[in-house]
Amino acid sequence: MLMQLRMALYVFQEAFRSLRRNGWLNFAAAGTTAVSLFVLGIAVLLVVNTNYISKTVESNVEIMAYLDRGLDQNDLKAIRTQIEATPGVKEVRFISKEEALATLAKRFGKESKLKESLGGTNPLPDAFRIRMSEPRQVASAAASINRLPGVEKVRYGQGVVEKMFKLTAWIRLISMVVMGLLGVCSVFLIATTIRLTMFARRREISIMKWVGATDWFVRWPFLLEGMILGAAGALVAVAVLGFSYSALTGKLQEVLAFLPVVRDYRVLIHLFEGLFTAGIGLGLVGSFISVHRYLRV
Amino acid sequence: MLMQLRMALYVFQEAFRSLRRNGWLNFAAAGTTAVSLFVLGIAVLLVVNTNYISKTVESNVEIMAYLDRGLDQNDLKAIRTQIEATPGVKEVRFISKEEALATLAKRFGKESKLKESLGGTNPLPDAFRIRMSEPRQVASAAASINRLPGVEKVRYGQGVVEKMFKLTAWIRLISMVVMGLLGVCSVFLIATTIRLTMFARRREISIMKWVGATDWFVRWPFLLEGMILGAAGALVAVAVLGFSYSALTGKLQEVLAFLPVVRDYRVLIHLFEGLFTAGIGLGLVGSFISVHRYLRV
Amino acid sequence: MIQFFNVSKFYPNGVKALVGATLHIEKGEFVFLVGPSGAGKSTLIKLIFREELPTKGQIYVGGRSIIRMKRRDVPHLRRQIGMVFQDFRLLPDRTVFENVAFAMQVVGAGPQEIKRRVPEVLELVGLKERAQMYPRQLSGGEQQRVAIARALVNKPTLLIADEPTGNLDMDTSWEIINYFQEINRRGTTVLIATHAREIVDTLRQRVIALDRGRVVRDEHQGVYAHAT
Amino acid sequence: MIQFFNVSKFYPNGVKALVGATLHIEKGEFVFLVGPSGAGKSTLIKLIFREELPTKGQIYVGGRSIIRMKRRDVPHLRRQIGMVFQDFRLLPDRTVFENVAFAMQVVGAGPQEIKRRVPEVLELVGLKERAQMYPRQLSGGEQQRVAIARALVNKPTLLIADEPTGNLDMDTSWEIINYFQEINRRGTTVLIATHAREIVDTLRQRVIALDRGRVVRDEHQGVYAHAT
Ligand SMILES: Nc1ncnc2c1ncn2[C@@H]1O[C@H](COP(=O)(O)OP(=O)(O)OP(=O)(O)O)[C@@H](O)[C@H]1O
Ligand SMILES: Nc1ncnc2c1ncn2[C@@H]1O[C@H](COP(=O)(O)OP(=O)(O)OP(=O)(O)O)[C@@H](O)[C@H]1O
Ligand SMILES: [Mg+2]
Ligand SMILES: [Mg+2]
Repeated sequence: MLMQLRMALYVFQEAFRSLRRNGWLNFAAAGTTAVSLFVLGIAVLLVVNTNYISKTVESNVEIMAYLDRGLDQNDLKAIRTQIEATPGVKEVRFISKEEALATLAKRFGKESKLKESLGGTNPLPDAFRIRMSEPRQVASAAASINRLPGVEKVRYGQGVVEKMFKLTAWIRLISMVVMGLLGVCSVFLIATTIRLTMFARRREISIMKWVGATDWFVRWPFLLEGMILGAAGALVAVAVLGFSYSALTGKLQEVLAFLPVVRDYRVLIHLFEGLFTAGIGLGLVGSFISVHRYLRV
Repeated sequence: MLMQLRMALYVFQEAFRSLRRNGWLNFAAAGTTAVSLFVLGIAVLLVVNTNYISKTVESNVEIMAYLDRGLDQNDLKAIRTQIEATPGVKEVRFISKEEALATLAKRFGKESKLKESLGGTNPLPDAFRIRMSEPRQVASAAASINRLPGVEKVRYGQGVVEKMFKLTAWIRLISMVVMGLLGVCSVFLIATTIRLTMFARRREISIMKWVGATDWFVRWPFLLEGMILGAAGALVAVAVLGFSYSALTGKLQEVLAFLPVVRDYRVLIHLFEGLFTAGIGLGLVGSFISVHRYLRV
Repeated sequence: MIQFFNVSKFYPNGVKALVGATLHIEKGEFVFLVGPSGAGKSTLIKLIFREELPTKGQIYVGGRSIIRMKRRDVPHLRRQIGMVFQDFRLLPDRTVFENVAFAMQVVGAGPQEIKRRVPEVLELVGLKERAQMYPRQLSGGEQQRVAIARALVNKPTLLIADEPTGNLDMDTSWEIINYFQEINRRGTTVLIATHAREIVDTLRQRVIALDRGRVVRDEHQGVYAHAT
Repeated sequence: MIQFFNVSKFYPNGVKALVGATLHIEKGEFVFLVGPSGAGKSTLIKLIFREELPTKGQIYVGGRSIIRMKRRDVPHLRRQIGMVFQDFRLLPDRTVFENVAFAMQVVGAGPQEIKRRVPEVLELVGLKERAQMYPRQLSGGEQQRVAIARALVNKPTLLIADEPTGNLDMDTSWEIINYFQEINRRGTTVLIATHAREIVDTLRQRVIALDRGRVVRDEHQGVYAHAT
């Protein structure tokens, strides 16, 4: 018990002593960790946001179901119920032919006198406008709605929607790949730097072994040191990232209110937690592996 | 002359000797350079492409100029000439009211019998569709076209176009900022790694000075070594980047033919040249500065 | 305490540093290891210390085989041995005090014990006022004495010193050697590799002489060299 | 050759390594520098070599002031001096041959010259067969002899050796010292800091004794120490 306590005390003392005395090495390690995690954080934020934007864009896809003429209220109600029962449908809105004509007339401008020239007749059909909760099911939903009695025709921007899905899928893929690459790069950089700092201290490590220290006795302070440096780097990265992201998106939403950006603090805190953990973990694993190479004497 | 030659020979021998013998240090330095330039390259490619896409999207903006009724061919010609003379206009196309009606009818579907219900009258006006070579001038061009005699009304998606310009401006800004940050990070990482490798060899450097070597005698081989490592790292980065980018965009254009991506090889070669030069330069400057610190004995 | 049975050490580059060495050192002995530069003295010491493994032969230290020893038992072996390295091997980023204290921390000594014992040994080697300096700030002889202090601090059962007086003046050398003799009288086995002829010839202890990797002489009450 | 006028060296941590030293060493002299460990011998040598700058006083080497010397002239000073460092200072990633050759490359010697001269000096210190080994593969004495070979290779006008025989046996030490005497006879000024009483007492050359930073004795045909 006393031994354990003494050991813990020793480990902490040693780690902090070393942090104090190896200023420049520590700066390099913590700096690299900060920079790497910062880059990784940018990548993750890009992914999260492109994902979010893609999703928002996708969920704006709508299906127009044009109806046969001469349906009564009961028919409409029946059709509506059936549409609402279709999987993936979120919201159904009825658009009467009058509403449609008014919208059309507005598009031509007041001067075009569309209504007068039509002479009281309205060539447009009634319709339902359908929003999807699951945009990917738009094609199948449209097909099954089209088969309903009373539905004359269904439109959902065929072609364009498919293209859009492909595009968003690719954007997701590319941003994921970039994120993955940057992740690998971060790990490489941090591992390399820690190995270099250990390399600079390799003689120190072997002297400890020569004086009779066990592997763990040598290792523990280095591990703690690695963790602290990783944490420090991660903290800097998270702080800079958090600050600049909230400033940027704040400004962005002011100027471009329509653009969807992730401002959900739970998501961000999650991300920052992840980065922080990654920093500590990398510091720990990095020093473990690096110190290991120089313990074999 | 003999001395110079001898010196050059010495520098090359030393640099290659050191490259051979300091395997692990060299790998770290070249690896970091490769990773950093790779990340930077990704960032530059993202910027180049978002720029290119923004530009393509912007240049699709068009102005519809709706005309007064009852203009004859001469009037039309005069208006067209004036429109074409407006600064920033690239292309002008005449859209007759018949064409407009046909398009409209097609949108309602064959069954809607729009033309019949209109009873031969056509409420739509003639129009010019105008493409801009300089999309940013769309607002001013629209205003001056609107003032032309015979033009009833001008539409160009007011509001949406402004929003879009804002959006693309922001995307550009953000991607530039990200690129700038990654650039700074790359420089930091490469500089740190070179400093660490020099740190590991600091005793060697001072011993050389103690034996009577001049600063330049010590420095030259290190500089050459730094350049070679920088070049090696850059080469790896450029190769990986070039290969994966062309594979990716090739695939992308197959699947999403409508998406504009930069495939202009002159642009890419330019970028790769830049990265390569940056690698060599960073290696050179990095070793110059780092070796300098340990020369003062 | 130490047994070598027909031990050879060939380095990977072909140098035969030790060839068929057989020797026994009993507990409580005081032994000088002599021989010209490159004879294999440090190699022999490195083998005892398990810094190198022999190419051939068997080595026992304190009754345990060095060759069959598991990696995790090596620290325990080393803690029994107080070792003065020829190249000192001080920790560069620790003060004199911390360097000596480290050897105590390694065996699990408590802070009180360390605070008491370290100044004691530093006093002994005459470095009490240098306690807060770093190795690079010390003279060659001072560094050597720190290495000696570190070897003594845990009161080892076996003390090995590789050229412990190479950077010391005669007076200081004698002080150190006298102290080695004293701890030897208290039961510690002492093995000293040295070129200090005057000391070896005066003390007349057991002398093992190496030459080109071979044990060429092993005599009690020996001298540095026979007249040739 | 070397003039010290009232030179003092206080290290930043307050240690007074050298106090008011005044001494003159003429061209062609052979001088021993003696004194107990920590007396200031290495400090004095470091000042000549401009590894350290004095706190007070004036130093001339070869007629030029060390203090007023520009940074870019320091290499030229050092090239005139063949220096054997107490801690050897060999380049760890170069072989014995390359370490010695480096000192020649520094002064701009050609490859032919190097190929001829380096084996010559390695022969002299008895390390010809060790030419392709790295410092970490050498025994303590062998490393010291590489340092000596490097100091000799350029036939310097001033040879300074800091404890050059600390890791050498008597026979090898004498060989080295004899060679130092020989090059001294050919005109090279020699300054040796040493604890090797036997050698100093036998040669009876000029002896400068330091104690706690002060020059306490400076006599021609001196000995290591007077009976106290
Ligand atoms: N790691 C190594 N690799 C190759 N050869 C080595 C190695 N270590 C020592 N040697 C060689 O083994 C021989 C014996 O070396 P050792 O260090 O045992 O000599 P020593 O008796 O201690 O000499 P000294 O008195 O000079 O210290 C030397 O010739 C040396 O060159
Ligand atoms: N860089 C330094 N910083 C502080 N003090 C130092 C430094 N170098 C040497 N000293 C101190 O100066 C004093 C003289 O040191 P110096 O190396 O000149 O002694 P020396 O005569 O060469 O001794 P030795 O025979 O043991 O090598 C010593 O007490 C030492 O602790
Ligand atoms: Mg030895
Ligand atoms: Mg000294």
